[in-house]
Amino acid sequence: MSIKVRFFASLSDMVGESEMELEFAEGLTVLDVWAKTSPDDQLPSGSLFAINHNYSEPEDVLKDGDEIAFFPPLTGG
Amino acid sequence: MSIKVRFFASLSDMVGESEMELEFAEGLTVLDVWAKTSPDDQLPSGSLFAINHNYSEPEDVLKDGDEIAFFPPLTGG
Amino acid sequence: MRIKLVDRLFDPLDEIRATEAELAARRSKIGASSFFVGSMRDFNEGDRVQSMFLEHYPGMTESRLEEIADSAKTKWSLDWVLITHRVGQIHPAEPIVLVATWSGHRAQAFDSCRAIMEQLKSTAPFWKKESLNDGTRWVKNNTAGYSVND
Amino acid sequence: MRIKLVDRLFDPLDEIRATEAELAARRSKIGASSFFVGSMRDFNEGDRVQSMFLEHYPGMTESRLEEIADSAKTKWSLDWVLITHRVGQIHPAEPIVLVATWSGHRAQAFDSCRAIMEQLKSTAPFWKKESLNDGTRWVKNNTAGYSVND
Repeated sequence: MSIKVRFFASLSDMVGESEMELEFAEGLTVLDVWAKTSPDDQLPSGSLFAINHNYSEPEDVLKDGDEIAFFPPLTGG
Repeated sequence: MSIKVRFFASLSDMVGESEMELEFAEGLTVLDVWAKTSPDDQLPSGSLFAINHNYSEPEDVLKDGDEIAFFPPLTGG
Repeated sequence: MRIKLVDRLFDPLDEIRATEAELAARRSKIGASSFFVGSMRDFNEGDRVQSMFLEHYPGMTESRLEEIADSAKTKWSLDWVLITHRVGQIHPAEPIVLVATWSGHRAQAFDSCRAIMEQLKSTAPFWKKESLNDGTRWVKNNTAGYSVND
Repeated sequence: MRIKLVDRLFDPLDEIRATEAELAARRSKIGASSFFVGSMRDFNEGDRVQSMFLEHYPGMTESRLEEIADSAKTKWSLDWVLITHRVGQIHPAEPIVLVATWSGHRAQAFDSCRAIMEQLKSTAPFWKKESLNDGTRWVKNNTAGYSVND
């Protein structure tokens, strides 16, 4: 399946990328994607995830065409 | 002793006066002044009192030169 | 802080802008500002209201507003407090009251603005007399300032 | 309601004035408005901050702000909600965010304005990167929005 992966703010700095288009086997969870895209980096605690612009949980399973985003705690406002 | 008595809003309408300068014997309380100035009218519940611009209690005693004000519940803002 | 009673139409945004011009030098220390504007509606208790007279107690009203602002400055860390309140004759849609607070932090700005407004409602001597189609009446009580869900 | 992300300096009072012009026809039904402005300070965690970059997640940020405003309109009786938020490069003293609510009653205006601001802080994807004298750093966490005494 084809997945778009996005990283924001400090997680983008850590991974060294802000956006990737990747092909994965079916059935991957959010955390699986992190492990495959950032094998050397542990996911910082407090990190947030969104699938297709909706907040998601680390065990949520991705499907073809999804956009998954990883980002640190929010600091807007 | 000489006392200035003021009435505001609906209490002024009730008493028919907004301001009086009166001579009283010493030792009168706030409620005594109401009874002497408005003998026909019962003080409406919820009424407020201020002596020299500070909120006071019905049993507070007045002294020479004081300004005592009677007014209904507040409706500003 | 600045406390003003005004007997004619005022513009809350102009009042805020004038205050911010005075605060310009320390604007980069002020992270948060909270403003509340109360204005006149054209109906109350099911009746159409044509206009309103706002009576106050000259001297006591100003000193109570100053005490409320002073007390807020003691309780919260505030850079500035502005209270502007109409008196006299007023028409629907016109502003009645502006409360504005400036602070380094948003909780301080929010909490103080709201507390000042509630204290103004409950302790500042103002009374509203409404002109209806068929006469006048004194407004009896202010409504509660906090939601049931708070 | 109106949600805006802007990538240059904006004037919160002009934003409010423009909205009020649109609300003019029903101004006499709106008794209360509550506004909050958050602006940039020139220090944070003991360090002088020269400027800041506000990153966001295009698409998701707007839809989260719309959900927050929609949810407020469901919970409170509101005539209008305005949220304006800066993105991109920003300098001390400049406004970052404006939240404005208009309602028939003051508790509704106050409560909704504050709740929107807290939800924005906790759920809208924005990230601040500060430029200090000796480099840049990402801000780690937002501060709590309610006082300890609340």
